[in-house]
Amino acid sequence: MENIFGHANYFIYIMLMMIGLYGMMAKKNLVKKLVGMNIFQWSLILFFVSIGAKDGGTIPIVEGAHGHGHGADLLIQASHYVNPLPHVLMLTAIVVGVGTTGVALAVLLNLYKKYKTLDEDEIIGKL
Amino acid sequence: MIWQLDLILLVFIVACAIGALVVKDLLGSVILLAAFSLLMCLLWIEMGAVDVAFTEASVGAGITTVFFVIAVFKTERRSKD
Amino acid sequence: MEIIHSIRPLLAILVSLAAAVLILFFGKHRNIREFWTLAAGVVKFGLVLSLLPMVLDGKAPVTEILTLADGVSLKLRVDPLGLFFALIASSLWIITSIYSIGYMRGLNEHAQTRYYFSFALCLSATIGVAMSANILTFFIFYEMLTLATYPLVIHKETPEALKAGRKYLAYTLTAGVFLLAALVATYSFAGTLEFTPGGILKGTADHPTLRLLFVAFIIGIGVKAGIMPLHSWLPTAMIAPTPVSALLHAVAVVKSGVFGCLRVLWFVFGTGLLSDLGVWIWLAGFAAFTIIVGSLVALAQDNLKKRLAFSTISQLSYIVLGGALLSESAMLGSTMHLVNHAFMKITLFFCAGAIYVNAHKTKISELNGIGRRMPYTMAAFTVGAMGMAGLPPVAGFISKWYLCIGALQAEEMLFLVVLLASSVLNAAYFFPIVFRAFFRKPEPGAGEDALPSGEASLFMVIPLCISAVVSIALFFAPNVPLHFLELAKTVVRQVLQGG
Amino acid sequence: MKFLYLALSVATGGLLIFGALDMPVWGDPNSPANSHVSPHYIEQSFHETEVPNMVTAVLADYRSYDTLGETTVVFTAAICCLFLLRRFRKEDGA
Amino acid sequence: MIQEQESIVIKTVARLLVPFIQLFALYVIMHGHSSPGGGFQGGVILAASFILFAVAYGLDEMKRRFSIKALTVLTSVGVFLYAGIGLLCLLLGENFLDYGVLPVIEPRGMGMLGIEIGVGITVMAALISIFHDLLDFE
Amino acid sequence: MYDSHFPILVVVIPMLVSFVVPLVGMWNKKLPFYMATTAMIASLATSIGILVQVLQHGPISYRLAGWAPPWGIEYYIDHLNAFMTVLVCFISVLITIYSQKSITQERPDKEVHFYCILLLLFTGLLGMLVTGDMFNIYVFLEISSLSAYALIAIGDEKAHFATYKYIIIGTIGACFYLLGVGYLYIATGSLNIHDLSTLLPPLYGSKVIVVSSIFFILGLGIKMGLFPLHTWLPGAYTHAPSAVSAYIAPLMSKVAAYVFIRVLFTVFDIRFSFETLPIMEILGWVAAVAIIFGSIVAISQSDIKMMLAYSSISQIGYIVLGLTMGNREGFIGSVLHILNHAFMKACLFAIVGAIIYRHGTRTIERFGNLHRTMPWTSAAFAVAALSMIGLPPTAGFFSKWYLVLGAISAGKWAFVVIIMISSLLNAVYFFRVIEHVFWKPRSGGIDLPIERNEAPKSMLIPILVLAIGILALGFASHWIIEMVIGQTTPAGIL
Repeated sequence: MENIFGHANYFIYIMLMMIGLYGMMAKKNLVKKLVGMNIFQWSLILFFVSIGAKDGGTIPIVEGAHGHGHGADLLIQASHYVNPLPHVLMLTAIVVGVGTTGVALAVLLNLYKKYKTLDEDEIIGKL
Repeated sequence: MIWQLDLILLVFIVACAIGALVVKDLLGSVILLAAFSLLMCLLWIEMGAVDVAFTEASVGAGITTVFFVIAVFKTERRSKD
Repeated sequence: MEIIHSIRPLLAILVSLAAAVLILFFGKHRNIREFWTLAAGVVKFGLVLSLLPMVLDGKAPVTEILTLADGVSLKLRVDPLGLFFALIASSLWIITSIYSIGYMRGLNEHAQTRYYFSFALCLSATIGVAMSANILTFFIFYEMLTLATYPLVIHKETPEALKAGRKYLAYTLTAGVFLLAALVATYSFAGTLEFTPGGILKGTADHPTLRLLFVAFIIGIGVKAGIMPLHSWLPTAMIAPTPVSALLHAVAVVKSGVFGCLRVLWFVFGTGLLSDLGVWIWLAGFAAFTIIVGSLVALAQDNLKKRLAFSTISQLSYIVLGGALLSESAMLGSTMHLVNHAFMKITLFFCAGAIYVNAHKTKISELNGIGRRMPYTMAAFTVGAMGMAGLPPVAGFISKWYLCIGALQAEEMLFLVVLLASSVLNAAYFFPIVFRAFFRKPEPGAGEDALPSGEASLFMVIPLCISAVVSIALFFAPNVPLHFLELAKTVVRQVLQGG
Repeated sequence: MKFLYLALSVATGGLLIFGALDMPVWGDPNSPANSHVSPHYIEQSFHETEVPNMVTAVLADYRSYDTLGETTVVFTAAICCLFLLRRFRKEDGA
Repeated sequence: MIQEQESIVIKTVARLLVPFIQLFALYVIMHGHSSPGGGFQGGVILAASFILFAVAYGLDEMKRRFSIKALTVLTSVGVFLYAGIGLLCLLLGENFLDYGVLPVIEPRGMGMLGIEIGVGITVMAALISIFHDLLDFE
Repeated sequence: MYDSHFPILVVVIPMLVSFVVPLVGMWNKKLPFYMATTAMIASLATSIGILVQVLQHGPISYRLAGWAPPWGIEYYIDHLNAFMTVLVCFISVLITIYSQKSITQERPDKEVHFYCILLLLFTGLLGMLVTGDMFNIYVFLEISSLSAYALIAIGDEKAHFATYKYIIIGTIGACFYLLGVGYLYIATGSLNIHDLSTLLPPLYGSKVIVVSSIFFILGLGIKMGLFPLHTWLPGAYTHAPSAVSAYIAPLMSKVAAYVFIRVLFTVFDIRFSFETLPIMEILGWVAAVAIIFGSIVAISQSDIKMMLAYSSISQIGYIVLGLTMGNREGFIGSVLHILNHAFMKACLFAIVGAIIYRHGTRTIERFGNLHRTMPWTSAAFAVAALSMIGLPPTAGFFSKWYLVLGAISAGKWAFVVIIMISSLLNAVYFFRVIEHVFWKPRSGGIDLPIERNEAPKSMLIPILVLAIGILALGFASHWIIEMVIGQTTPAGIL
């Protein structure tokens, strides 16, 4: 049981990913597909960020840095701060996500201009 | 971390995700997506990931939504599924 | 064998490649184009001939070009068997080239440049096949030969020709794939691919695997050699122009198949391993079956070229049979039949071509009385037919004699009976043609125009007379023209010593 | 067809959950992810780069090359949208 | 597609808000070192301010103030600035993007600030450009 | 002087040039082509420099921003990436030169940004090749994917829908890759490839690692176009502009295959890939099905680009099949096939582009008499097709040789049979095209006068270089294997 509770968060993130993935594959509307894609990517990001979470950790900005000038004497303990690395990675992933969404929307507008519909099946019918 | 808050946020997030996919009105779907993203920001702030939350708030709830809304306005609002 | 490094084997291959390029380049001027064909033929023959003294001295000229895989290189080596085949191919190329000029001009064929180009490539590949030192090199030239022959088969570009080409490719490429698998397996087992008298495979794998490997090899090579269930591309490919058929059946493709068969039997497996495995009897059985059935089918053909094709199928199996019997005389007979059959069959095809060009006849039933108008052609045809039936004084007798002795040595009476029966059958399908040509009156309704007024052009008559004369000469003095008998004996001695 | 997609996404999720069973407990400060590379960032980044915000320090210094890639992605997206959507007249840029 | 709004309230609020949003965006870019934020977030906010302007005053008005060519140039310039700083480090004899070698005080901090500005410029210009392209597509 | 910086220069040069291209394009439309070509040639020179360094001194490690790995990002170049880098640069240069005429004809309005995006795609591919960091691969994967989406979308009338499909499936692939990275990160806390390879062995029993490896395979399988994850590939290759097909088909899937090799053999080692899980056994059969499936579907196509696309699916099967054999011969066969297939596919798609340029058709039935109008192109097609079939002495034969050798050494006779069947199927569909090109008259206009209408020189020369390359690679294959590919064999493979 302890195993399940300790991982409950992970399971919910994975469920979100499944929702997104399902939307991406099964929805026939092209915008819905993109909505699913964003849900998938953001839950992936959520999952990643949660890797860095730490019980008893605080935001990864050095406390009291301003008073110390160069701060060479400042003692920083790893257990005080959450892990910054996943945050960095996920900043990149968010940007990639918005880039992909932009390009996909550009293609989508082109598609709509040509076929006057957003439904995948109808477009296949008109190909 | 406060697990009660966590739980409520997660429930809302899941609800938003399912809602965004189920709603037949594309604009509603997009707005639900923005809400999904915003709730996620709260979760991140709670985890201490302020930078990510900041970015997600400006990108996920902001720019991406703007793009989506433009796309929906330029195409059509109704969806069959 | 003493190895000497020499560039001549490579040159012999490159000559016709260079000629191919030149032919393409001078495609617009037919005289220059055909000059290059002939010149390359002569130079190539000269090069091959210049290797003869070395080989007779027991030396082996070797050219190593580059490494293809660990321990396997693109390597040419002239051993007696290879030289034997190279001599046949290069000498017949000259004759066929002359004949082609007459044939192609006589019919005003299209795409003659492509024809000569492919022809040169074919010869290049054939010499490569003959001189390969290992199976990989052999395979490379073998596939090159397949491809170079394809444009020749579909020369007419009619739907039937394309269909024949497709069939040809389907058979030969499938065979190529089997051969590739077999040779990779050989490499994997033996670690080398070098042709060695006595074989390289002995003791490298268990017997069932080796038997499987043998089957793969025989399928791979048997297609080109026309062994019976695998033969059916050959009659279809008769749609090609006659010089091509002559080349395909007498020299290049099928002979390469048979040659490869001998290579595999004697130089990859080795006589000792073959008798251990007990597979030779199966191969010999298939060959015997092919000999008889091929002859019987030939009897039923009315198309002259088709009849010749089935005759080829049957005759090639003599060579395979001799190779598989593993007795000294059978091997000698089989080697000698390579050259004898080449000269006799090319004569017959040349005659068929001459008749087609001159009289536009392809069916045997239309040939009544043609011998009076085309006496030289039909005389040459008679020589070829006698050779096929194994009658003296034509070379066919010699090889058949050795084969029969070989069958006796191997104590396989059945095969002796097969050989003799086949001679009778050969006579039965060739002599009616001769009889019709000389002793039947032309069909009454056919009118005077039905028959040609005289012989075909000299370009065609001279080659076919030469080959007929050589066929006879090979009977009286099998050793004189190019030391064929001596070479054949060396081959057999090597193989038996090695095995 | 929808059932197939549902099955596919459930299978993916099941696989992920199966993997997640062996993960360190959520928020564990001693998990490998929190104890292998990241302590160096937390403890040394301020001394090495003099930037208090560790995320910025890692983003713009330790892994600055990733950030260059990220910026290039934004650039690529902009150029791609321009490429796909903008109509260029003949006289443009001629 | 986006026309100038009729409502005076929206126009006035937008006019009032835009400078403050932009100021905040610059703050976010500059203070990425010590507080949450950085080039990317600042760039997005800057872009948002222009988008707000476009919503209130119409796309044509925005284009009049901020030409499309300038957007393209800025998109390139920002990311070029980033890569250029990296290349400068390389030319000065250190590895790519190794700011330690830059000839300024506090080279690491300054190097980071430089690239943050580059990121900000690119992100702003790129997002406005995408916004404009999506909106202007016929 | 800067030779120690070659690893980064090879990526940064095209990147920087691509940033400048849109600016230059504003006042001169012709210059971007020359800039792109120059940048790619510079990259090619640099990559050759890297290869020489690697051959002389062994693997190179380059610390970006000066931080030591695993804290900073590391570029790690061994024989395999150095070789792949040279390959990608070489083909890129040729296809860029080739693309000039083709793109001017097909989409004259988009020329400037075409070269910008092409450079970005090139940058993305190179970035994936040289890096030694798992997350960095993802970033550059996305750069290359985004640019590929845009390039494909400007193709024919069906291109947009194919692109949309590609975007959706490609994003799933990239996200799966990222999930794999995330699971690895959870288990180890590192992102550096070589750090991971030392951290992972004690953890092989963990479910996290197993799942991460599965997601790597799925994600990269999607990006490679491995059956049954290939569904985006035929549409994308077919409907893209011809220059883009000629660029993407040989390179994108090959680079993904490289990452696949990197993950399976460097990050995870042989022991994991072959013993802990039966992944390789399953992958081998998947690849075998891919080979047969791709070939059979290719036979039924009448659109030559569609046919080549399905043939690509089958060839990807070859590459994966070689990897799953678990011996040196199979591995060499795979890497050699990456090289050979890149050349062959580039050549074939370039030829198809040239045919479209001159005759405006890609239906095989309408290729009659092509050998009269475009003799050189037809000859090049014959060479490339023979190589695809695997006939000696072309390059394709030698990769098949090593693959069969690997299968026999591994005792997997079924795979030998599958390779044999597949090369026959290849022969069926390629000879069908050859028949039309060389022997059939053009359907429709029988009386049309036939005159030479060869592709323009800037298209023809790359095609001929590729065709000659195919022949040369055949003869040089052993040399290449001895010099380079033989050194790439991962530790543990005999």
